[in-house]
Amino acid sequence: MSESQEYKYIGQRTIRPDGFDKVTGRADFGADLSLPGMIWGKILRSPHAHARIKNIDTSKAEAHPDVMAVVTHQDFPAVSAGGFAVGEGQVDFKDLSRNVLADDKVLYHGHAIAAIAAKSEAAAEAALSLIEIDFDVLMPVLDIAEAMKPDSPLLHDDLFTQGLAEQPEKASNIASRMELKKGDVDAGFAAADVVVERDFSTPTVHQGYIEPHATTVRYDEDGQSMVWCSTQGHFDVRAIISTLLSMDLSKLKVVASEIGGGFGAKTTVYLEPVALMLSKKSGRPVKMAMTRDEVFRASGPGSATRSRVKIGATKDGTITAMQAQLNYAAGAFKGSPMGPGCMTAFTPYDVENMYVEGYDVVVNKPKAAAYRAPGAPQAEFAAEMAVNELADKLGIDPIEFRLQNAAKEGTQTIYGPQLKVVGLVECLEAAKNSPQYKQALAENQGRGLAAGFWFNIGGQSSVVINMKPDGTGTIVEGSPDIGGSRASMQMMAAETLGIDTSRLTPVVADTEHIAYSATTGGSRTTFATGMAVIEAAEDVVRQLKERAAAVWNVTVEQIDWADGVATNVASGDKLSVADICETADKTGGQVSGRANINARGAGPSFAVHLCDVEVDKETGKTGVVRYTAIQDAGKAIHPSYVEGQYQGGAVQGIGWALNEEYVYSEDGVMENAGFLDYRIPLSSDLPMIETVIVEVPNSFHPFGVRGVGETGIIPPLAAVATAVSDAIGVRMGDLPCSPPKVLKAIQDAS
Amino acid sequence: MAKVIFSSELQLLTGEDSVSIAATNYRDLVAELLLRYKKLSEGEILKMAVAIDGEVIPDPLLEPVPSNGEVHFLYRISGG
Amino acid sequence: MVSVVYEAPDSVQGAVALLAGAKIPARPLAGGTDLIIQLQAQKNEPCLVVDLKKISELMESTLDEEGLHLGPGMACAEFFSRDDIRSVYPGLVEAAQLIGSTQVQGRASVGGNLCNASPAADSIPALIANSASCVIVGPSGERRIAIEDFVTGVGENCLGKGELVRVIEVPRPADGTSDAYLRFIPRTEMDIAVAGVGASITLDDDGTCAAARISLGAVAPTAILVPAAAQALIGTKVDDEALLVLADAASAAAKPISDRRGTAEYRRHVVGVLAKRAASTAAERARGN
Amino acid sequence: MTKTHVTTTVNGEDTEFLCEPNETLLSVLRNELQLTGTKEGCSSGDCGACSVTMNGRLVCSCLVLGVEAEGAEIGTVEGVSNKENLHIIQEKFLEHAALQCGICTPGLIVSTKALLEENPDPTEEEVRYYLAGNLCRCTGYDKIIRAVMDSAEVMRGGA
Repeated sequence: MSESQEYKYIGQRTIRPDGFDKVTGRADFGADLSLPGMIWGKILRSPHAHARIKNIDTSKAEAHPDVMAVVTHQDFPAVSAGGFAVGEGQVDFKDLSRNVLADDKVLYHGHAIAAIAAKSEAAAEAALSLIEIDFDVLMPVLDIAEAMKPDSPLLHDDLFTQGLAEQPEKASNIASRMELKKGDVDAGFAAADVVVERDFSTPTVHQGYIEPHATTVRYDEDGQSMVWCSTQGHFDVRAIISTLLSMDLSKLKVVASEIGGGFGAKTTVYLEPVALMLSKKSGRPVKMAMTRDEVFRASGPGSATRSRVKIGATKDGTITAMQAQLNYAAGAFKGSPMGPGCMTAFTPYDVENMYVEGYDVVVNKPKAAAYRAPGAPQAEFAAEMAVNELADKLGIDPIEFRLQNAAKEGTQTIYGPQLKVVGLVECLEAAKNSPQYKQALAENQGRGLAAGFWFNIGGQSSVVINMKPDGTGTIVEGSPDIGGSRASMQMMAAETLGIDTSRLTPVVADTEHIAYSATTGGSRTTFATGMAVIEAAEDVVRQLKERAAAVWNVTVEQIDWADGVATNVASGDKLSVADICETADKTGGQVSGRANINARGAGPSFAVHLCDVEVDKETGKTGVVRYTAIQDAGKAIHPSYVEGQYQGGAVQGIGWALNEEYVYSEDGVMENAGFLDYRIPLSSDLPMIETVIVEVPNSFHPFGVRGVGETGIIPPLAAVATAVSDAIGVRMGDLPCSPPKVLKAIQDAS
Repeated sequence: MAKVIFSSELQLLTGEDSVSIAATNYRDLVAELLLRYKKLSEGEILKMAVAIDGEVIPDPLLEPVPSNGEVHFLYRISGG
Repeated sequence: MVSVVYEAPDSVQGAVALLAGAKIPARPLAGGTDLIIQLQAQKNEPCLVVDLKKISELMESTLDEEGLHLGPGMACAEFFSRDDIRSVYPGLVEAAQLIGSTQVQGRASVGGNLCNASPAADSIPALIANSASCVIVGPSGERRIAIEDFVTGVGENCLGKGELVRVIEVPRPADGTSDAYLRFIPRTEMDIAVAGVGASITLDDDGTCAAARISLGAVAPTAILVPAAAQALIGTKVDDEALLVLADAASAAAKPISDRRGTAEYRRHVVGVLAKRAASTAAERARGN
Repeated sequence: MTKTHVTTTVNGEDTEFLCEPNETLLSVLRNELQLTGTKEGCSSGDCGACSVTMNGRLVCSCLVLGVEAEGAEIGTVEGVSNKENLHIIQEKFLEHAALQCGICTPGLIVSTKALLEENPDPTEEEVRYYLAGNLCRCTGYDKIIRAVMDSAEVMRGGA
């Protein structure tokens, strides 16, 4: 789409303000801070996927001269079960406390049991073997279907299924059930001429950020403890730690380092409370960093799913009913993204009759964390695969089929409200007009298309803009910048103030220097923190006008403000921002603008992706040969970073579709816990990722912004799997479409 | 009267899928719901997100409810 | 990581003396791309690490009338930038070029790849196809062994205490000969071979296959030479029909295991496909020679 | 265990350090020399975040022992720009928005510099394969490849 002419800064491709530090190696990430007197912490992890801990003997470790502190779950205060909303939705503090360090049971291979702080990293690592643990090894449950069986071994004796009409009497691995409905699916299927029904599955996957979790902390008995960490939300880290360690909020300062990727998984904590407890016990600052192996075994991952989808349509291409059962693996503790999965599965469609049922199931794998549009890729994969199959059966082009049934303004969603203005139809039209869709396929190639929907969220953001005497300003925000959001903040402030972006410096402040701001997640930052930036900049403008009026001894009504210049309407005299700031000391002191908001009106973002693959039919290996990602941004503040979100989401989705998966042994040990065998896409695996930014403005945001970060990971799963299916003539329902699986499908069909 | 539409989770506690409530703001509306449905707890309601006339409102305590408005309680979304 | 005693001798004799005299486990260090990861995984026993990179004769390769004298420590990146070597052994050079990323190639060596003795090592099938052997030097002098006999098991080789590989000798191929190496990985780079095939094919003047050596990697505890696969080609024009027989012979000879990188069934199938393709490429090259 | 004294050159400066013989060059750079621009992503040579040059050749510093740096010339991201200006590659990474979180960026900058010194006029495919050992999870590589191709063109004097 054309980049708008009406704005001076918004829509430009400026250089990001934190860029210099990041290309020179100066930017400090989670593991980059060292403190005087600092020692190192390491975690002892479970060698079993499921076991009862009968006894932990730490005496030998404690006696070792290099060891400064040892902690186990027993060092932490008891925490009652209860909720708190962060990235994953609801976090249960009791579960989180038991995930950070196991209580009486270990629930996955790699589950943290104890931690040691020692004089060096090597000494801490070596001393772990001095801790003696007596286990009672139990049978692990890894598969969702197995875990749901009534006679399955139980992970938690006290877990009773929520969401049933009657309170169950027996504990279960099913943590909760959810049901959403609209219309009458039975009647809908009765009215259908063609019905498709199929099972699907997706594997456990990891978010795969390149920076392992890392933190440096300093506990201060009298004053304020400091936690430096790589996180998407340091205010929520503060809240979690204060609960888990039973500390006053005021006794904790959390500093967000630069963050080397998170994709949802850095919305919770793993090391931070443990490090702080080690620091408390040792009296020394403590650094902890996970190894890559630990990242795979004990952080993240994204939920595995098993699902069944049924869709019916009339011959003319009207979908009459959509039905799904979606089962999500939560990992060791309840709380998979089953809810948003159920809500998003069919939302791209304006269909009268829908029914979705979801199950949240615990298994002996690491507790699932949010992963980019949590829950939606798995659900919409199943739904989109079925929609494509139905389009095929009806002999209707998949874009036309979607256009005929597309969600639009006023569509009643299955989860509650009607949709406001959305851009799905525009994305579908763009797909139809894309060069890729018009290009013919070569031999052994196939094409797939899929749509995706994600809500996006608003929430609390706080911003202060401090003007300096030279007319430059500092934008103080509380949202960790995970992908270039400082650039967007700078541009929105520049646009509002009418001064050049180079005159504004965005700073992500710690928890002491700005008021609460919600976690960077849910594609909220450019939308919600952006709204706060605009409001704070408007506050600055209001004050600058007052100061100009004071200089000229006129009323504010006699000041005209445009492009960063105050004009005295009567005299025609002008004062720039710099002029006014320079004399601010004489008109009442320096100028600061402020906004503390709880943003609402987040605009959903729809996407449509097109994928062409080529399959080596002798080996089953798939290569992506062409890819186009189309998505509604509302308004692209910085188009390069919007495109980057589309491309990055697309490629994570391609990895999910083709090769990424946790491989487990029968006894529940992950066998591919490294980047060598957990195969994320490489530069050599991919073509350029073409993008189309559709702009259907979100009327609730001053510049029309919708979030863009998450939707892009949703369509690739079905787009890729449909393309593979098209190339080989067999429908692929189980991800990943790895070479052995594709080859088997080809062989079974012939 | 505002029309309140319950999620399937809340329907298990309310026994019906919707109800009309006379309230001018969210706080009063919740108070009325708690009076009407004994199984419903305040925690149960507060953990849900709310959409008033289609707009999802993160923390709606003081939010006005239009006289013929539509109020949905839904699963709270965050993100990744 | 285990604690380390580090030595960097400047002569082969010095290295042998250090390795032979070690009171603790001793490992020669070339590129370190396998060794350092292995040391990280070990916890308790200290290890003597003898860095060979200061020994210039181990770091150089020469090509003469007899063939290639490959210094076992030469970095792959240096090896595959040698166009003279590539023109004679394109398959062997391709195999070296497939070992790891650019970064790994800057350190990893063919000798290290050989001594690490992974079943999936890329250079080993290519060396075997080229009838390579290596000269082992140790406290009691030198001995020569064919590459197919050098590796004795998964991660195990025939080096005794104090021994190291001094040079890998690859005979100059007969006229009308060329080679190829292919491996299968799920991505395009950065993976360990699920299966690999080295092929060397000699064609006579009318394009009939006079000699062939086919070697398979990652489908048995060690890389294996498959005479039956070579036999499928000898006397043929390396046509489609012969290649199918070859593929079956390769699959039949494979004794793979199932692991995180692939199932036995899949490996057996894919090694046949690769054998067909590698032989076809080698033959194509031989026709051009 | 006694530490070993190592004399080396880092980014053209004579440098000395003490390290344990089992310490990696990555750890030495980050923990002994405080050159934290070199990042740790995997410590197994699989992600490229710790890429540095050693005697002109690109290596993963996690797969090099610190003691091996004796007498060597090490190049890290901190040495890519001169005191005055960013290197063209760094400018192009910024111009093309070739980074999102930025953790893989130092490794990619070092690798790109090594690539373009070896091959000033690479094809897109050559770039993609040369950089295959530098994982990026944010960008999908598109903008990185464009930044590298553009850098190459400018460095050749083309634009």
